[in-house]
Amino acid sequence: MKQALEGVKVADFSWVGVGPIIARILAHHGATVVHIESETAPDPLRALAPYKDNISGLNRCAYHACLNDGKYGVTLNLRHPKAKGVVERFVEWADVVSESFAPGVAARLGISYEDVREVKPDIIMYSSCNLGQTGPHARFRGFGTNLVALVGTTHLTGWPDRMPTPPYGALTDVIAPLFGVSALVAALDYHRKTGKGQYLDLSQFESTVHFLTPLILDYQANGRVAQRTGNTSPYAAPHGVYPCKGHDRWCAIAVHTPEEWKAFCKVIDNPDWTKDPRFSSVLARRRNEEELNRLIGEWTIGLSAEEVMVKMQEAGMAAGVVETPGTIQDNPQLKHRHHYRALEHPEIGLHHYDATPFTLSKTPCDLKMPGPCLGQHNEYVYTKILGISDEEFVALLGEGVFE
Amino acid sequence: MTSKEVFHDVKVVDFTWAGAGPITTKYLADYGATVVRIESRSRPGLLRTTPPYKDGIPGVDRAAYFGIYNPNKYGMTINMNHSQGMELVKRLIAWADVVAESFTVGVMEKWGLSYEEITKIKPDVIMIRTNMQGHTGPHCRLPGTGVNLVGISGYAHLCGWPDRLPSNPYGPYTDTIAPRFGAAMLIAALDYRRKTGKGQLIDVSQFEAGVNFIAPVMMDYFVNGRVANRRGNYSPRAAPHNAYRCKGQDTWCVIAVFTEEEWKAFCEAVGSPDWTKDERFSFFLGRKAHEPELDCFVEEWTLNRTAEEVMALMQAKGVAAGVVETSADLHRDPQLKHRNHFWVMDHRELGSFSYFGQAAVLSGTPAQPRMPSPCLGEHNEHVCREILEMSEAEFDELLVEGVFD
Amino acid sequence: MDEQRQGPLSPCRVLDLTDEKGFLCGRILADLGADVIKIEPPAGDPCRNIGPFYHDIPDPEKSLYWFAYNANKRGITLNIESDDGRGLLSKLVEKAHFVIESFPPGYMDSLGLGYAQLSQMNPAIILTSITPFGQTGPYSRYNASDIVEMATCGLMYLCGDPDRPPVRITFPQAYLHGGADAAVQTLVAHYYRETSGCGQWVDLSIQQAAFMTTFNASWFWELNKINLKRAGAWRTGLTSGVLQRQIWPCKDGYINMPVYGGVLGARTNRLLAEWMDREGMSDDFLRGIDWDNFDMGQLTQEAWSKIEELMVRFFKSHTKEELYSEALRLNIMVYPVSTPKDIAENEQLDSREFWLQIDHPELGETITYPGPAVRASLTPMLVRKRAPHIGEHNEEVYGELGFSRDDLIVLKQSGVV
Amino acid sequence: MSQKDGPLSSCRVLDLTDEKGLFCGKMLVDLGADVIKIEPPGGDPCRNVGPFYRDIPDPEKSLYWLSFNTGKRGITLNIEVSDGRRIFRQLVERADIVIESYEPGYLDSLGLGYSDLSQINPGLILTSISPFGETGPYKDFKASDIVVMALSGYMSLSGDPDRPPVRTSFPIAYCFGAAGAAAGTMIAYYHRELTGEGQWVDASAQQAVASALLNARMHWDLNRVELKRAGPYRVGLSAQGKQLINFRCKDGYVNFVMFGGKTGAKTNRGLTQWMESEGMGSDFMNEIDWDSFDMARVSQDDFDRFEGDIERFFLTRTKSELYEEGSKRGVTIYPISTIRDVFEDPQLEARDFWQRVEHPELDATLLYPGPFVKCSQTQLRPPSRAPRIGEHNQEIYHNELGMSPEELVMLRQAKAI
Repeated sequence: MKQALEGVKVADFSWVGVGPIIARILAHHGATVVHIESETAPDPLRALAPYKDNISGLNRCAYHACLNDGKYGVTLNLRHPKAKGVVERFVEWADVVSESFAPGVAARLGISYEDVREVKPDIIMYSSCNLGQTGPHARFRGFGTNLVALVGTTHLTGWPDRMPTPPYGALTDVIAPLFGVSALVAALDYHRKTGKGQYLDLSQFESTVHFLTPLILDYQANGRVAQRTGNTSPYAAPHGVYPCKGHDRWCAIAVHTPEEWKAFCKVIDNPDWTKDPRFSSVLARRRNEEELNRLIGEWTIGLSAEEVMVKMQEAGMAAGVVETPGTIQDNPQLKHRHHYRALEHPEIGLHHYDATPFTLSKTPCDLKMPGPCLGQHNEYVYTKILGISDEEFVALLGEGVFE
Repeated sequence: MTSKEVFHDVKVVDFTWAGAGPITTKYLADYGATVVRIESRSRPGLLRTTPPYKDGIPGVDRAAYFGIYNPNKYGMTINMNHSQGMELVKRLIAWADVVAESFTVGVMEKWGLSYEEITKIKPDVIMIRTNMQGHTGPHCRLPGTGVNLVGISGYAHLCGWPDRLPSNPYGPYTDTIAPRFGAAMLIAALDYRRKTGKGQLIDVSQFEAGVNFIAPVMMDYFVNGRVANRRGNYSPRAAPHNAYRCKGQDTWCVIAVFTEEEWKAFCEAVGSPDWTKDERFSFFLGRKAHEPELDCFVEEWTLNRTAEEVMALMQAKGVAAGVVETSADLHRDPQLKHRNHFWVMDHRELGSFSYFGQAAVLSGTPAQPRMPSPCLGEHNEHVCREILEMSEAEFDELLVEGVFD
Repeated sequence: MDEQRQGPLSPCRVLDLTDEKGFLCGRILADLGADVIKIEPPAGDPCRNIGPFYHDIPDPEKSLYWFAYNANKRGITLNIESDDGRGLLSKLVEKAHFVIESFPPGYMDSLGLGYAQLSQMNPAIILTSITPFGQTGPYSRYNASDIVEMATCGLMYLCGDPDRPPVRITFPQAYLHGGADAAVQTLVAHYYRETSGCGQWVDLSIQQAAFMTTFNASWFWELNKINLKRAGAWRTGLTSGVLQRQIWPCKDGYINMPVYGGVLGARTNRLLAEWMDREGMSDDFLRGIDWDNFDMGQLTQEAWSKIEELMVRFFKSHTKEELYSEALRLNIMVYPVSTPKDIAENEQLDSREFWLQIDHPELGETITYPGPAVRASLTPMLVRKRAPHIGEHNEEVYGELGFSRDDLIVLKQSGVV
Repeated sequence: MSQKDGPLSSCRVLDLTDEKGLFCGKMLVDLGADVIKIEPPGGDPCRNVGPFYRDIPDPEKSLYWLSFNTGKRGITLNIEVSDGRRIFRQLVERADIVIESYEPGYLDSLGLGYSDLSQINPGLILTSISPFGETGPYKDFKASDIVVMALSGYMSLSGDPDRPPVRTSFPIAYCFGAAGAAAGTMIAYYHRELTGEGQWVDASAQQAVASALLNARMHWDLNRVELKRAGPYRVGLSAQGKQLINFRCKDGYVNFVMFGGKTGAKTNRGLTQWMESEGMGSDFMNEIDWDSFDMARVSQDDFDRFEGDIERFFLTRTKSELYEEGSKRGVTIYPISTIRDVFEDPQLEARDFWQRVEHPELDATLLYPGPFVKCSQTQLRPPSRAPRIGEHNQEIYHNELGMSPEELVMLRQAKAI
């Protein structure tokens, strides 16, 4: 099967979230990616649940596996004096070098852009971290779970009468890579046409804040500091999630225009309360939203979330089951889209990986390799790809260069 | 009891002649005003001496042109050069709420009946003066008829074919524009006077009124420097858009296709022949670029059908189309019949004669035909005796004096 | 004094739902001082697509047609097809004096906004409906346009050259006749309401309004069974069958001079003949005509041709400007065929300060508009301000009804305003 | 010499998207492409999406529109009429990429689907952005932000357990889908530049948001453990209890996530010492050997107790104090920023992140987010003003496609542009 990025070679020194996800998307589209780790300082992600059968272990962590599938996994102890030679071989081989340590660490480990450019002047390198390579807070440590708060999304999630509740996990770790891939592929294209490489400084803060631009403008133009408003929307009423049959089952419904309101009333068999003047106009519905939601809940509670969704959609309304981590893999649409691909992991066994959110008609993504165990492809990569002779490989191995 | 007429309490002394003036006062007369027309027996107005005449025989009381604008009005003849004639006129002005005139500028002044003078007789009078080019300005005294004004106000230039001489739209076209503005202002002034007791002078320029109906053309010139020209039946907004010859002698039907849906409906209406599938006509700019050829195809289809059939077939599909109605057609037009557009009343000389009513039907107080148009001086006695409550002796004396000749 | 400056209708409010078929009605009421609120669909009135355009840029905020016939109006957006939209409209109707519309017959009823419903909201309301053929009758459901109105009202058959199709006036006129006539009819109903307190429904047919442009033509048929036809630059209407030229080519354009007999034309014909004589362009025949008893009705074609030939040669030796200024001096009925350029430069209009400069800040300049068609000494028609932008006065008008800015945002997003 | 306007200098994009895809066009603009935003005549409906400049719901004042259309050129075109489709095909001939977000199948119904467009321009890339993808059981589902958040499973994990799941109050699902589409488009573009072969990119917002579940899904996939929303607590780290991560502080809230083992040791120890040095030490925390601290073995009571100590300490300091001082001590405490905090963030300030954009028609200057990646060689294009409705009609239809002003007026009146 043809792949768009066939022939692109990536030396991926990055760890945790954004760096590996960017490289992973390239790998799914044909790039040859080598994920370089170190046993002495393993990827923190390898120490996060869930583990196979809840038994922790560096190679039993699905989190790491699912962000590094499609890559060859090798280990290299960058602090080892002999590591520099191996790094140079990687750079000579690679079109792209990536890292996502805290700013300054790469320089200490000898894989800064200056180091790498000396070996290959037209190399493309990207560094991704929370706050960017420069600036007063560049060295502030933190994961995606922290950045979500800094970027303003946490403040905007939850109920107005309560503390902000965080959107789940490292949301910014999933947004930033989409910016990273776009810029990186553009740089690859530019390099192919001009022969010029470059350095990409991806601040996850500066990319994900783009999603909230309208609120930034709102603050400047109208002095308004946007607040969390639960599930209400200024554009629609009724708008929210409603309790359905079964434990903690919900269905989201959004009614935007007066015509949709009429259709909505028809679906719920036009109960008397729908004629109440308190719900007779868009503005009235917005003002009496709590009562409206309660009354709607009385109808939805009698039906399964799927039934509510189907009834609404058939009448032309936006509605959808609130899927959960436990039900998402059975979602009919995601199944049809072949979004979850099962691969056999040496230690974890058969488990599922997310495909990319876009499908290319002629060069689609292809998930072939599960996440690598630590150093799983050392021999193959160092001897077959980098062309190190067997003897030298064994010697370096003995000296602990590959720990 | 007929429903109350709107202007039952409004009294008008009407000196106007030709078209624009009488059309203006017709609005008041048709809705119940008491309008007294002042004419001259020695010099009957232009419309009384213009064909068509009853049975083709000329006569001041046999002219349709005068008739159609003056139903529901009383007719008097007064010799304005006779001192007692002038006295009678002043008594009428004292009685009147409105004085209307449309002579060449200076005629009323000559008679001492300028607005300043008549306010001495009736302080709260409303005077409406309809003139060719307004009441002031260097050219206001130039005599002329509506037909002249059609040229100077741009309508001759904008009517006809680009490759031929300008051609006047029929008749004194601008005479149908000024009266609307004049009547609107007059009625508003009447309403204002009823509330405040204040009359005023209204100066209607037919030239300026006419220019208001081509305002965008003038602004196009001012803003874009473009001098718009006559372009036959061309429209930048539709194609096909023309008058198409139909079966029969000099019969035509216009068809106007604007939107894509209407084009599809038009193609169905003409039976979707091959030419409607021609790629050149498949989009609007294509239809415009090949409009002459398109018109030929359309006319090939209309030539085999009467104008009425073409209109019916098109309208059935929602496409704008209409018979180019001749005078004969107008008098048998089913829609005009339904709207009882024509008021048939018996006239002493014209016999059973069709006047035309108002263009709107008011649900509560519709315009009503009350009287046929007056013969010359027909109501001299009625006005003097009934309206001005003159004694019979006084009236006879005026008669003898020749005040009414 | 300023109360008069506001115009005789100043306290009244008009809700203007019309499209191009009725713009001029609202414009006249606005010129008379009424507070006319143009109600457009949320995305703006489709008639903003009608040219010509400012600098030929076809932008909905640059239509000169829109500028011309919606000046003096305030503008709001409202979707009357939605329940909420109708709710807002009924609030507006309660405080309004007039509602004018030009939807197909039955459309307002279908929305529950027909005269019956409106008069319940406001018994004194006057509803003016402007439609191609009126609310009822065989043609009432017909789809019409300017050319269809010009055809069915009888004018087209009388215009153009005999050897070509009937022709309409190039710049559409029918809807202007309809709108202007509707303004008068509306004022008649207004006058009645101010005494009786009762509103009513005014049902205006554009075909009937435009009928007036045929003048006495159709009576040739009624009285003499003659079907008058178009005759181009020549004059019809006379029984003698002699085709008299009305439009005369001159050096730089055309002159419009129908020759009248009798008293009306005597002085002009005489002075014109003398003027031609002074320039050596007359002949014994012309000098011999007794203009006082000159009767167009009895004229033979041969005699007319001789006169015509002389006049054609004479007019061709002068420009429009020369002919008209001399006509003014002699005070005779010789008029130019003006092009828009001539009208723009016309001395009479300039001296009466007919052209007005209306400010268009959004275009960064003022635009010249024709002034009002009527002047009045006490409560004049005034052209006060430019036509509204889309939704320009939403906040003002809906603010009066108690809607806040936030409400307006919600209403905007749900497609109500 | 570095390029100032992004790596994609000679790439032309036709942007037909609505709110589901605007962001994709914006990213391509930032990367240097010439993106032409094609709106229906009258402007894009999503110009009605708030917030608005000065809260005035005017289509030219939508801050939403201004945010996600920076740097695009704007034209109006109606692809539902034949003339519109002809012009669109002409534009496609000169384009590299077309992005759209209509209902799946809509373009095919107009004869403008991928199979049609690729005949006109084989190298063309068509990117279709939709809530659920172009195929599959949900492809015709009506969607909105909350529905995509629900059907992606992501929403189930946020909010308090005693209340319904809750989405982020500002819609981000569509930006998510559009950003994914941009990445896919770039990969397809790379392939096209190499091989000349265009293709169809089918991007799904649901899949983009679903990938944010990350390890929550894996808990079920591996061990059939279903994580639940837990308000300001965090689940999924220690299999036992819930761990507070949002704490109140003096002027709002801060985010402090405690990790076990080596990862968290430095931070946890730093905090314990900091609290102790401020006389607000926690007995419990002082005794813990942070290096071997295993979250899994901490009882919920212990968690609650020391979390109370931590919050008491945080309440004595502001967000920025905890953030700045914490960082000096290696203690990772992030402020839960409001939009104002983000706007005034010193890090963004120092990196000149906010860039001025003039808005002459609003007579305002607003600061916009700068490049989403800093590139040493091909700096991304700085933001510039979003287009007004039809602002570049002349530039493209007249100057580029050679249409005359008359044709443009005709097309406007035919509702094609």
